[in-house]
Amino acid sequence: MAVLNEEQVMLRDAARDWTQEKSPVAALRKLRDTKSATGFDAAAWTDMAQMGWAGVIIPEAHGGADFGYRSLGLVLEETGRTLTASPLVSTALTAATALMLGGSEAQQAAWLPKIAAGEIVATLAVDETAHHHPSTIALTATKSGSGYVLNGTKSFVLDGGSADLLIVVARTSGAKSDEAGITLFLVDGSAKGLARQTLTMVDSRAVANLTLSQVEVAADAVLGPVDGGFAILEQTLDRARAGLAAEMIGTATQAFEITLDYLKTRTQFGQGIGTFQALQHRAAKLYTDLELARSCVQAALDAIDEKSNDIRALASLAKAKAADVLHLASNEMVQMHGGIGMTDAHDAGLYMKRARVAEATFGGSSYHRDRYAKLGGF
Amino acid sequence: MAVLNEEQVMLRDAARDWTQEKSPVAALRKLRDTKSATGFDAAAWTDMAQMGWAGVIIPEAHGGADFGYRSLGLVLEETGRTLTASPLVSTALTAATALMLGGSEAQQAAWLPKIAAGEIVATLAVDETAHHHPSTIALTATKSGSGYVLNGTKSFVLDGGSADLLIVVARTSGAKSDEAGITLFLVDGSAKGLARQTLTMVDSRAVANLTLSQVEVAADAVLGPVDGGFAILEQTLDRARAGLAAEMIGTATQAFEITLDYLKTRTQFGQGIGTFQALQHRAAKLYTDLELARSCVQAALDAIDEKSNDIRALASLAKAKAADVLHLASNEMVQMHGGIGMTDAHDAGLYMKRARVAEATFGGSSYHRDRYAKLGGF
Amino acid sequence: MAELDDFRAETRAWLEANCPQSMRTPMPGEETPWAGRKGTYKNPETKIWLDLMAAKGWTAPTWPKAYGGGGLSRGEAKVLEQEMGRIKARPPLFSFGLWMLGPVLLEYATEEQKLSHLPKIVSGEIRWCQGYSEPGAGSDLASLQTRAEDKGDHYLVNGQKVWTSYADQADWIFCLVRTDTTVKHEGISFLLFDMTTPGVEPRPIKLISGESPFCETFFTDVKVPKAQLVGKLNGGWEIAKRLLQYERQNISSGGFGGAAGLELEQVALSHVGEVDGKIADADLRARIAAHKMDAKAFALTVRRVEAESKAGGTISPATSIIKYAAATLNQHKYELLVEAMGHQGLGWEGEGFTKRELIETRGWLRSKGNSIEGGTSEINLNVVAKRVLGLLDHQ
Amino acid sequence: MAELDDFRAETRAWLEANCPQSMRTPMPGEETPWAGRKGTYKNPETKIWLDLMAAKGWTAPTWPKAYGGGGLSRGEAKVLEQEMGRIKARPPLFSFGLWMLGPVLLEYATEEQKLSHLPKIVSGEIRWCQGYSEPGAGSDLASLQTRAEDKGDHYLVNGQKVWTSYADQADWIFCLVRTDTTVKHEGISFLLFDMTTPGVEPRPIKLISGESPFCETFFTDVKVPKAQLVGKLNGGWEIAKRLLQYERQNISSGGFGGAAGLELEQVALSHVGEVDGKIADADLRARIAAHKMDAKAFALTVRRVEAESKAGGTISPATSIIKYAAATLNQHKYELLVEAMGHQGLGWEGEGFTKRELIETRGWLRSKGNSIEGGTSEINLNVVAKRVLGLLDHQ
Repeated sequence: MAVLNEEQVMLRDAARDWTQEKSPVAALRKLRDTKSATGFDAAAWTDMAQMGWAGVIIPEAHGGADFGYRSLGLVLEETGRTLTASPLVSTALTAATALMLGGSEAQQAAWLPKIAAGEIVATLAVDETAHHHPSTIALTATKSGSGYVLNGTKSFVLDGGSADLLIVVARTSGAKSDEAGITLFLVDGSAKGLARQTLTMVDSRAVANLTLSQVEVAADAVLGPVDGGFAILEQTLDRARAGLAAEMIGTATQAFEITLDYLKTRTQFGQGIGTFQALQHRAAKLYTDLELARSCVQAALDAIDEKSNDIRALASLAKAKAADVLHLASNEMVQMHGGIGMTDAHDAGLYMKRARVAEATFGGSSYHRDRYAKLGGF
Repeated sequence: MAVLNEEQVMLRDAARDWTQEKSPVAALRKLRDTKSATGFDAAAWTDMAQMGWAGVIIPEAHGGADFGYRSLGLVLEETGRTLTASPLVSTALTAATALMLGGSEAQQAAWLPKIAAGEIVATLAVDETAHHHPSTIALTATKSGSGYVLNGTKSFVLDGGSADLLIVVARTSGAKSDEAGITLFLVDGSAKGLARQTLTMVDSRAVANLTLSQVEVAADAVLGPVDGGFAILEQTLDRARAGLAAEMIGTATQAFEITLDYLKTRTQFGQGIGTFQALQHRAAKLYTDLELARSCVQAALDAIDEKSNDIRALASLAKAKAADVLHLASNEMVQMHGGIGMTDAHDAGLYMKRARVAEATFGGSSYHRDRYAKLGGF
Repeated sequence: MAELDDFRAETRAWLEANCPQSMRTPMPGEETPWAGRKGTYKNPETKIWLDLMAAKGWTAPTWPKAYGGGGLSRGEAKVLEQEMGRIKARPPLFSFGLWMLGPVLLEYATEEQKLSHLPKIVSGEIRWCQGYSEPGAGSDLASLQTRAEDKGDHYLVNGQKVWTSYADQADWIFCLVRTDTTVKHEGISFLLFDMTTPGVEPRPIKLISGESPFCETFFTDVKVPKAQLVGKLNGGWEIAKRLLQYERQNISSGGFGGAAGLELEQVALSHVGEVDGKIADADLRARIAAHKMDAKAFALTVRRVEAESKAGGTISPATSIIKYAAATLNQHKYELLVEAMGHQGLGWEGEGFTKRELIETRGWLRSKGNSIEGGTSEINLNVVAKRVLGLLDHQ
Repeated sequence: MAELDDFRAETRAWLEANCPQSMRTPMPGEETPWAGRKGTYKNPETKIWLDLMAAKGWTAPTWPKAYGGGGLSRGEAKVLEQEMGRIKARPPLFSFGLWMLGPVLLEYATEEQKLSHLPKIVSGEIRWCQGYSEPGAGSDLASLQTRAEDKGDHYLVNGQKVWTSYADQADWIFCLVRTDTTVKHEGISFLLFDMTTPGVEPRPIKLISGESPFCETFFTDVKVPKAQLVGKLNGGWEIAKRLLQYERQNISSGGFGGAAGLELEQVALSHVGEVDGKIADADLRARIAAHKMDAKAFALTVRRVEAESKAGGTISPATSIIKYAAATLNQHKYELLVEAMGHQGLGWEGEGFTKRELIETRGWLRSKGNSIEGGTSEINLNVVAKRVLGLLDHQ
């Protein structure tokens, strides 16, 4: 397992300084209370892009740093700590990955530099229901002249309301749940026939439901092979899962540290509540789970960078373990804070709300346990 | 929910006095160390029968007390406390139930008085693998003249080595896992072609594997309808599950009480270990689980006595909850006793060993959760 | 029993004649009859039903008639409950006065105090709130600091309370105050006063669920007449503990509710999909089955504890686990519900979600308070360990 | 690195030439090379392999050559480990002397003591056991009561130890004794003595798994020469703690093993049956998947902690969780294994069960000790809470 190199330590430290100073939890609170339409702060995103975070995984030829997924994970962990809302996951992680894995030279040249520069928001539109099922695709793409016509709906698309570029997973052949017959399309956010409904979620981030009615795209909008898009989709999703898991570890770590601080300061019955052994053991178990999950996330990101053959299992492992520990950490945060943790004025509720949305995104623990078992042949 | 009446309180108190005095855990230890072939003490069983325990559920007309399953549960709970090994479950509970539910007047008259008097050991032979699957029956019964010929095997039959009467679940038609086509047969323990292999289990009770090779039985050996035995089998099993669950609650309760005593007497770091809050909370949670499970067992037994229409769900509930709490209580018993709990000289290991066998008998928690969900329509 | 039969017939007839039809339907949260001077009635029949029941004293069926109650025996009260259940009649009044204050007034108050306060609780005229917790005194309630100084004919109250339920809606408060700073438990008194007294200021606290059922309540030089002290000076802790018992009983037996309607497994079948009649996600199905079994075990335990307590004439020791088990169960239910709904269960407001989904999501957030309010689960477990299991304090 | 390359080549060649073929196969429990004067060798190549390795000092690769060790650098030792792993060579020697006593002797013993004891540890001539726990001193080790009285040229030892691993098989014991009864931690000393000394009597303790790896050991007027005191008089607690660190490392990094061979999920597929390639019991399958993921997370954490400790030159704080996590995991694995085997996994002995099944069942029982031996899980959690998380003791 790779230990951080000097550049990575610098990247992490810079991310920590910036998020703690420029993007504390209060920033998310402000986005929420001002009912931000995009769900993120454009100026902050510009800052982040200027620091190079939008291009961490993008090749240098396309304006990125070619610094790998483990490095992007370091940034995500720090943004996760302060619940920073940004297009990092949708654009710099997921859409960039899909373009890198499946894009033609022309597509990469057209889009990756813009992503690296933070000029556009891009996103992957895959799910069509409230649960993650990447092979269950009903949205159709029908051949029309040299291009295609897309019809159907997408649900809970990250930054889907503000995205300039949508990577839409469509069915070009086969039955609704077949892995074969899936094709990815690049669709412009301003395409005719595209309707977007931005949703207000508990975590105050912006996701959108999309309706595509007779949306026409040209032949060069196809990303990767026609009918054979599922492999790229799955590889993209595994990288997105591992990256999101890094963000979640950051969120869980911060939730734990805030709680630990509270245990050390709050007194009841003339004792710091952190001296009560039942709470000590719960804290120690939570710390154990956190360290175990952290290893999984690092291993998954390392595997991606090293192009290992166990990326799929490790990505499911990382996502599931990060989800489980974040679930527990956020619940314990509320409970150990007692009444104050139930108030909107305290941050505990924000951590818990973000936790559940992140848990469900790209598949929950139940989905990934099932997938891990399938990959393990049982 | 019925509160105990005066006779029931007397029965319970008598059972408690007898088991604690005449059949403490040392009695099981002795059976184990002397490698008892039957797995129970014949003199003790005679005592139990003389006190009327073999006939608690049997109608007065057949020599029993007609006192119901809740009452038999009280006795089982007490025998469970001291890990008393006896044919109570195999004979007085399960076989008696099958005869009462499915037996002809002649069959009942022939066998029930003997069971009530403690004169015979009887048992139900249902499973054919290491896991409980009552509809998966491969043992065949083929019509031959006016009678039948039985061929096949049975596994882990309670008191199967010493039973005078075996109630054998056989397939008379249909495929291996069909509920239809199952028939119950009364087979004499001395029948020609019956081979029995008594097994040495961790809980030191005697179960046996049976092999039936061309075992011939007469037409009047059929218990209940031909091909339609599954309904009787399932009703019998539900009563056996609820009764066994009562025994398990007794075992769990005693394990908990022994542990609680130890928490109150053992000192470390100059403190009774029972003053450590982490152990206190675990003890309180275990007590909570125990009380919750106890309610399920009582409700299932009451439902049987009241012939309610929710016996199936309540029996699965009782068996699963009793198994879960006994599992936890037996593990906590070992752990909270520390090193001494790991020694053969201490009783903790005996409780844990008995726990796992009882958990698996008539279906484990996993089986009963699945069944509960099916009964609930999901 | 013939006597009860007569009572049953009369009661049934009276309810049939008097209970408005809309009061026989499930009650939406916004029609909860909290009454009081500030009470509003979205459905006017709510008020009609309250007044009819209050006139018979049936909002407090077992309280003495002298104080406005129904004067019913326990048997009669049970019949009334059954008959109301038969026609699914809504409770006519929700009230901390009924559930918490009234029982301790009956036990500890002077005759004058009883006559003054109990009838207005029965009628719903006065809505009460509870001034217990303080910012520094949560689980360790007895460390409370709100001072009441003896000023001859009155007490002068200064301090701050928190988690005062609906203090902004209430007319009067029952309040724990410190009347002796040199001792802990023995320096607490139990005061009643009007929320309109100058110097009382409740400020709603917004919760993570978006609701504001609680307030911070500030007291600045609040003058409380000495006649409004209940029980002895510095004898408030005993009353406080007794009242907490009633509160816990109320929280437990009422359970934490959750929206009525579809069962968890139905939500899962519809949101996750089904295969051969089973919830498609086998892992989630197994966890839902385990939860349903826990819920059934809990319901059976409540029934058993009631039967045992009734038969024994004493409180069954298993009673002590009820609040803890109820909180754990309700939180688990909501976690499963939200998981089963997927992203559809994580909406805050607006388009894209059904009303039902939004209610369940808020209910999930609200449920996090179950293990904190009315004694945290940690305190519950301490109590079980010490009082029921006889384990000692760490020295 | 060229240097290491040479060393690798030499080592590989030597191992190829010298490691007997049977020493490259999985080791059955009964062939464990505990050595010592009472050592027996079911497979004679076990002894040949031990002697060859001991002659090179490679049973203790990094110990100085002066004391019989291999004198290897950490890098060379790593290479040796890798090369042994490559041919699946068995460890030549299992020894508490190697794992626990040796490291503290190197740190605390006199030159004379080192020269006297370390070479015999390396060669396997002397097998050591540990005299720490007592009936009244388990987790609270420092409350031990075994007395050593100063009798001029010797100490007179009286008392009782418990959980002395293989005391009946061992030649010598390292033992904590009380040399001052007026203080607690500051009254403990660290003694070495021969188990054949008159007055030493080990009695095997039978465990729930049927095995007897531990003894109760009684000391009656045992005379121990003063030269056999390690470190300062009354300074034994520091040595004891240091040794416990080595013990925990040994328990954690070795893991709790469990029988090699089929994986849990294979056992479940074969015993429970399969549907569409999945374990037929969906509930069990989900729990096995969760366990496999926990096991992978643990393995990855051990790797990470090693990498971090190496890179940082200090011990990663995550090290503290390893023993607790390993115990929990191994116990959980065995519970699932036994559940998956059904009744077939609950046999004690005799006909009707495969050898593999009986081994797994005993392994399940044995695993219950994982959370007790070498510091209970409760103590582990206390240590994490206090030392890593900085939470304070309850006053």
